[in-house]
Amino acid sequence: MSILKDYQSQATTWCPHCGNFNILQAMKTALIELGLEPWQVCLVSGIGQAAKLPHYLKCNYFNGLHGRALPAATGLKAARPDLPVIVTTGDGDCYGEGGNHFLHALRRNPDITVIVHDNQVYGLTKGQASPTSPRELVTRTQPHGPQSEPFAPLALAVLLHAPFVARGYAGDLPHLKDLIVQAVSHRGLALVDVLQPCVTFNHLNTYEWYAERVYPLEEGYDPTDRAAALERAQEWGERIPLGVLYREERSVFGDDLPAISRGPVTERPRTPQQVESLLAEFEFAAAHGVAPS
Amino acid sequence: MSILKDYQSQATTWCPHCGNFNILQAMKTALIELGLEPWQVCLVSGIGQAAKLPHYLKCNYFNGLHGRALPAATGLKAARPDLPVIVTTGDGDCYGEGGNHFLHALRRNPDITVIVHDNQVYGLTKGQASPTSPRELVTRTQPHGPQSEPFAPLALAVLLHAPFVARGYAGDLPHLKDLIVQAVSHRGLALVDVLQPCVTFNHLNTYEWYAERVYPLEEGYDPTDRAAALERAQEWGERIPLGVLYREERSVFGDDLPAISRGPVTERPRTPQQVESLLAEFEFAAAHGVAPS
Amino acid sequence: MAIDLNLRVSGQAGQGVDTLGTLLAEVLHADGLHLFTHQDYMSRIRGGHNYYQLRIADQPLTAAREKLDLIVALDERGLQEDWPVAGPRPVVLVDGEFEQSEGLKLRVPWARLAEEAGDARYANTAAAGAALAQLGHPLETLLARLEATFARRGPEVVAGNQQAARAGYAFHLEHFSRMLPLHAPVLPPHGQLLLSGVEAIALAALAGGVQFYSGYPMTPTTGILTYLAQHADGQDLVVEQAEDEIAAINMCLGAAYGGARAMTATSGGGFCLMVEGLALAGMTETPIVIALGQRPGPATGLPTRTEQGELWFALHAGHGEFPRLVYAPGDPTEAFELTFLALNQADKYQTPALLLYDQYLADMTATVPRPDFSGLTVDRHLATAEEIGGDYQYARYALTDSGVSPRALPGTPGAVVEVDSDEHDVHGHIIEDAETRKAMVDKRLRKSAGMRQDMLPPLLTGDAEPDLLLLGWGSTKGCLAEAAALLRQSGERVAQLHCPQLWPFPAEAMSAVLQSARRTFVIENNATGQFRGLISRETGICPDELVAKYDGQPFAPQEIVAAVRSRRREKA
Amino acid sequence: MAIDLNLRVSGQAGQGVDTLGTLLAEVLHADGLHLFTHQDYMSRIRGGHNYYQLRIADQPLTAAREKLDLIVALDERGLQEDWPVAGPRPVVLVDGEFEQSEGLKLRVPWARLAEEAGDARYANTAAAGAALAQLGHPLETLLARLEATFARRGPEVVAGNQQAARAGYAFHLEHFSRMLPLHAPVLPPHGQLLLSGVEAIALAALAGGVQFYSGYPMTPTTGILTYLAQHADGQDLVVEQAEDEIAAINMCLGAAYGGARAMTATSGGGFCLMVEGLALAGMTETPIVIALGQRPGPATGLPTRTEQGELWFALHAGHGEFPRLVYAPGDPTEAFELTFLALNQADKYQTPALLLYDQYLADMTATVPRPDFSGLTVDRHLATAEEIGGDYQYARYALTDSGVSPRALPGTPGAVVEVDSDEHDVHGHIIEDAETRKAMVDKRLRKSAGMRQDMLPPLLTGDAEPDLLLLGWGSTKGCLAEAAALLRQSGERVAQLHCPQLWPFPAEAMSAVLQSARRTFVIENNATGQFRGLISRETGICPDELVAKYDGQPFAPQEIVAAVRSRRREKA
Ligand SMILES: Cc1ncc(C[n+]2csc(CCOP(=O)(O)OP(=O)(O)O)c2C)c(N)n1
Ligand SMILES: Cc1ncc(C[n+]2csc(CCOP(=O)(O)OP(=O)(O)O)c2C)c(N)n1
Ligand code: SF4
Ligand code: SF4
Ligand SMILES: [Mg+2]
Ligand SMILES: [Mg+2]
Repeated sequence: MSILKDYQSQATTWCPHCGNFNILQAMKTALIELGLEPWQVCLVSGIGQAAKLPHYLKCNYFNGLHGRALPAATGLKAARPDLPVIVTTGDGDCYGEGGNHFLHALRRNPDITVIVHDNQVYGLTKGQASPTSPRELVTRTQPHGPQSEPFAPLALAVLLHAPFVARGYAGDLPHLKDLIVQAVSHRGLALVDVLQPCVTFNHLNTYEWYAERVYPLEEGYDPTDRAAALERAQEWGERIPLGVLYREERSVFGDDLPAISRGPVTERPRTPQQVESLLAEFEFAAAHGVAPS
Repeated sequence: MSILKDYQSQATTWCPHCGNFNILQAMKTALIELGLEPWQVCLVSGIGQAAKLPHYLKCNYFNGLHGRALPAATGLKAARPDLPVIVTTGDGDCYGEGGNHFLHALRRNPDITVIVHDNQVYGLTKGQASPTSPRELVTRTQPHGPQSEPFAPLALAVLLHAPFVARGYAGDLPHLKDLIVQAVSHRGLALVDVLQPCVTFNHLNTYEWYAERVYPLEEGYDPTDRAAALERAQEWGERIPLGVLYREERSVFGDDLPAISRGPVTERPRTPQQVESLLAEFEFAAAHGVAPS
Repeated sequence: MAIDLNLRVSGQAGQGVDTLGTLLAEVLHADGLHLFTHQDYMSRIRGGHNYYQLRIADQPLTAAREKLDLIVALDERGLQEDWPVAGPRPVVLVDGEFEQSEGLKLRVPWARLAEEAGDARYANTAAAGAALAQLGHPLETLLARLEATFARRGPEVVAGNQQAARAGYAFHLEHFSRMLPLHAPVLPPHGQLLLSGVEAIALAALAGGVQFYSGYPMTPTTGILTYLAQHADGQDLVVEQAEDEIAAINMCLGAAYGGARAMTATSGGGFCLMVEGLALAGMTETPIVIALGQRPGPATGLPTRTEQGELWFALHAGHGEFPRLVYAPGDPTEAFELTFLALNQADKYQTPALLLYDQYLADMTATVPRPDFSGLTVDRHLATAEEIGGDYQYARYALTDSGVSPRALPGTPGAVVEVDSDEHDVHGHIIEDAETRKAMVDKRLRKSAGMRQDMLPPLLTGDAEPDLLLLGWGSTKGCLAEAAALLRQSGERVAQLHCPQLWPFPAEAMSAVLQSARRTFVIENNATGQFRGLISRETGICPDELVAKYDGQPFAPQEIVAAVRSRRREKA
Repeated sequence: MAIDLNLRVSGQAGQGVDTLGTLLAEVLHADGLHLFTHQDYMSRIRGGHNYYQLRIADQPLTAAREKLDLIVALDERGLQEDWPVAGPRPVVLVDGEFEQSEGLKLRVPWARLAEEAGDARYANTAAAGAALAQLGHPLETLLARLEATFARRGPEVVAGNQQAARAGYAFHLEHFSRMLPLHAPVLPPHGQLLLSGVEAIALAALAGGVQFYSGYPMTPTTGILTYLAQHADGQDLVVEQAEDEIAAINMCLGAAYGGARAMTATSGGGFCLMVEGLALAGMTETPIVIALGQRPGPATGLPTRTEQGELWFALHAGHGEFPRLVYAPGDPTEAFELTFLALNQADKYQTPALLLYDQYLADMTATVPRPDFSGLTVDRHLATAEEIGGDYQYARYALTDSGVSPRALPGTPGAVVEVDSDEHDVHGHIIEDAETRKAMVDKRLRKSAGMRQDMLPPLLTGDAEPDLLLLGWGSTKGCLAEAAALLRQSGERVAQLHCPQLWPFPAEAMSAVLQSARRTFVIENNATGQFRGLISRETGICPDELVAKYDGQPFAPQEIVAAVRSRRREKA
């Protein structure tokens, strides 16, 4: 059994009171609750404040390019189905630069967990609008506010049949920890969009703002009711639901691919000689011996 | 008034019976019905069989990169709001390589028409699965069929509040022509996903297959009812609806940006001297004259 | 060579030019002849004018040649496209009734014969029979191949095709026996393979133990994706078509981080989208092999034609400075060897390796010796248990003299494998201080020393102290060899230099060779002389002449001979 | 120089180091002094150790220097980071009560003074007051700037800040008057600008008539995006943040096709994603300017530090062969001039132009002369009505001697503008034949001739026939100038060569210069000597020495002097 300090790593570089601290804490406690040792966990991230998380939590990690965490995680999981793979990414990382991978990861449905630190802003680059920024968010780069409608990642995930779709809130640590535990345990792509106040650059979506709006999904809410889930996933503004919005049993990437379903391909090294059998294909048989010529 | 032969251009290189021929024909007749001359029309395309269309229809065109028609069209329209901009693209071009731009074009909502030749396959590269390919489509590259769920572009468009969402069918030319006329006339992003049989590489979604399934939306169908539209946009399989699935009045990209709403920025060239006024900002005023030193 | 025949099958896209050409090549190869084939096709699925050209000889061939001896025209109207390269008196086979034949334009009613055999679709098979008759080649092997090819379509289809073949063969013998056939007899079996460039690369990927392949379709690389996809289950590797090239390379890097040997392939436009990932591989020290199949650019260019326009791009693609390996095979055999080598070297130096080829190499097929598997091993160069140790002491980027750090895989008890795209310390933790930065740049670049020791020397063939030195890289290899031979026949002292590895660059060896020659010619399938520029930068010696071709077509040996001769006249 | 002071404001991210440094720079600049400032900050929003350094003189400055005379430490614990570069006896200002002062570590209770002035947040303003007192500089201009800066926050805030400033100033005078102040008096107004590299680029983009700008945030280019966004309405241009860099460049190309002058900027990682679009610009002959702000790579590297690691990448990025322009400004003034030039040249040759700069240039600010607008014009080089003609005869890619075809815009009556990423004919219709292909490659590459005529020569300064020639490009310009001056002071014959245009490359001029020098040193902010390699390839002359720095930090003049001297000792 691992304990908190096993996951101790570098000092963080986040701003005091940043929502990321609770997400980090929730992640650590969730991993402990899941009974995982640091060497058993594998995080994949892109670039951004959110994507720095792996540096603050001792474990295996692949901290790649801005926007490209999902394909890296998909490839890793395909090669190593034995490892729990968790993506920590930001709203810009995952829905902006990485939007195409988000779209197709939902279709492909690899068995990974995707935790999006959704602060509705580009934090690391100092406060430009992100795909989830509200129209009202005036920034130095968006003097009229962003010129696009805010993106609805959870609704999209439900629409494309993501098997586990949830919303967490950095202001509610125990609940968030719980969601992460469920997400990691779920087979297939588990999306957790975490409302994360950015105390430095997002002055609209603050702790106060959320406090007045977030509510846990009521007892008896049925996450398998797709139509209802699609409704709830779009609820935003006055009231913002927290919890597991949608669940679906669905085939996972690799189920139909023997090289994945057989387990880690790394455990089945091949020899060059194995391909000799294929060469016949390029020989072509003659139907007679030497002709007298 | 232009007539068909005004739009005459190069000879096509498509396979006989390809659905693209009717799309081309529908496009020409629609432009004529819209009273547009070739010099007034601007097509933007990527790469693919679909994206070759601009070469077969005399007009202005920007035939760019695979997957990148939407951003090119967005930039063009921003600079030239006076020109009708029509994107002709394929399912791989628009939803695969270009998926991120599709996602964000729907959010940004530029005033362009997007016609997707959706043959559920990569035609030009000889028959690999595309994002809209059914799971059953076994190809030489997908021996087990595609390993992802088919993408639902129209449902996504409704979800993200695209102001005009329609489905056409290459097998019904008059109806398709009509849709194109409406789409081009509509202000904001108008998406027309056209079911296009690929007679060479898609042996599942054939003319026969569609003939048994497609039906026009019934009289009295209300395209402004979003929930209903979301439902219908997901209807697929036994019955496939054709027509305008969704309409919404919504602010268009540029409405809040003076440089666009003032009309073509190209008509307002600036002089270098115009920036001299900004230099004061970098001078900084001294609060006293020369000190005796 | 006693036998050296040049046959072209031409017709529209969709008429089966490729299938018929391949069928004839397979039959003749099987019957002990040596083949060199190449193709020319348009970026369309139907119509236009494509061809599949077979050079047939009794000895190994390394290149195509001009001047056709026999044309099998599936589309008579397209014939005018073939005339320019036709020889003095080429035999032409076209569909039609015997009576309409005129001179060497021989008509065989293969459409009708096919109908009679039960299905109009057997027409090309009837044409194949006629072609063999014209070549004075027996029918048996063709019949056998038809059996093998159509078995799964049922006995009827097999029988029908065989009948059509026999009919075409018989018809030709009956009506045109007075014409002396071109002489392509059955020879003693050579037991060799008929292999294309992409097939060789794909086979080497399998032999090289690739466990994860992700790609996005793009000519001329789709063949690799397809071949691997077909063998994914049997050979036990993961093959996935990605949503775009960015996803493809990042999937590969994720898989490689997990320990899978990973590879991808793309052409210039897709490579553009991969170069950020290439730099990531350099920074994270993640091994990966990228096959870059060049075609004429910029942008979409000529999607199905050939060019060598991305040498400099391959050398410097990606932001920032990191070590890389660049190999450029010249023929199917070398394609197999270098792909295999690239996979081992990428693992050895934990850095990206590029395999630079082009459309011409991709599609050319040749009769080549079976690869020798005896010595081949897949060398992963992974960390030992001792090197990894316990208590989370393992450091992915430990500083070493070689610059290569022991590589552990995630999921190792008592160790975490931390990999970072930011500048990092030995543990892979993000850093910002100047000292660590410098140490890590030095560490990464130190790998070049070892890479240089393993570097392949340029291949020099021909006369010592030559009057003429022909320098090239990639798919011009065989063509230069034949050009050199032709020049030698006319009494010149000629040598050829082919450079299979372009980075690290064998500068010393190259300088020596350059200095030994009186007159040096660089022959390249590009407009700006990229290889020539590389030689200048690395050796300080600028080769005398550049023979550049950039119209999308490959060189022919005769063309090079002519160019070399005219250059010398100019200068004389 | 009678006055040459070196001041550093240091502290944690989020403490306002930048704001305080800027405020002091503005005040001193306004009062007739000449400034050169640069920054060092970490890739984090809070904490760590950042600094803003001001060099203050009575004459124009071109570089920073080592050895601090005054440190204003907002974070006392961070001071140890500053010591290594501190001069012999630097004065240090820190927060605290007078009594705790020791030696030259002077304590001013700016936190307390701020509280007394009404708000703890005025602390930095009090520190500014104290700093001016230490510099022997009057307070008036600071008070005026505070007024200007805080006016919109209301009179209270203005008054509070001014009171804090006065208090800091008074406190310092009262307690430390016995200490002779550093001498930075008010000088006659020079009427010049205090401009940073990115500000210069952004201003030039506006002056150059950019009508469409699309970008994606990335250090060190975000400042351009932000500045243009702020002035989009006033200056009447479209500015849009794209979803990614691929969208950014393709939006620009669409807008450029429509006739808008278009520009984007990005750093290495984002540039990787733009290179396919770069090739598209080359193929479609669509003008565009891309500012490439380099930072240490590969991959994410050191996001906020500086490097010159992408010269080769910039020269060869993109697939296929096409003409391009590459400029590399060395200081804010040149940044303005070259950005403006790049915009006109891109339009003139209908091809992409790159502006290669780096983090150091982006953030440096200097007191520079006002740009002279008298001669400046925006030259679009669009087709005339005659050239376009009617009846749809217009051909976008008409073959011309210059390679440049008359450029019409879509929406012209009686003409269609057809632009294609495939190889195409004069009309922009897709083609596949070899002849047209060759003609079009030749057409595009012909532009290079004109580009070479317009090419900027390298800037040679200093002694003729020098014993020492210092060669550089980009942001090392001012630093090399000062290094040269220092070496000259010690009696050397020294010249400096700065190369503002890197492509087309001024090979002849460079060779001449290189041959005129006894010993040549290339000084570069990278590890592999990219500029040196370019010189070798293009001139056949390899400069003698490479002084490379690649730890993320810029060069200091003294450092170069030392390197040059030690190299000569080695060789002596
Ligand atoms: C290709 C590329 N483009 C841009 C950047 C610069 N960049 C780094 S992080 C970031 C945005 C981060 O926003 P988000 O993902 O929301 O993370 P946050 O900092 O808000 O947690 C950007 C634009 C980059 N590193 N790489
Ligand atoms: C960057 C890049 N990747 C890949 C390709 C190769 N390619 C050209 S068209 C195409 C797919 C076309 O599919 P789709 O958009 O559905 O058009 P269709 O041919 O089916 O009409 C691909 C993969 C390319 N041209 N550029
Ligand atoms: S900038 Fe925002 S997101 Fe980034 S660390 Fe600070 S508070 Fe958190
Ligand atoms: S391949 Fe398919 S999509 Fe392309 S032209 Fe032929 S039928 Fe049409
Ligand atoms: Mg964010
Ligand atoms: Mg398609």
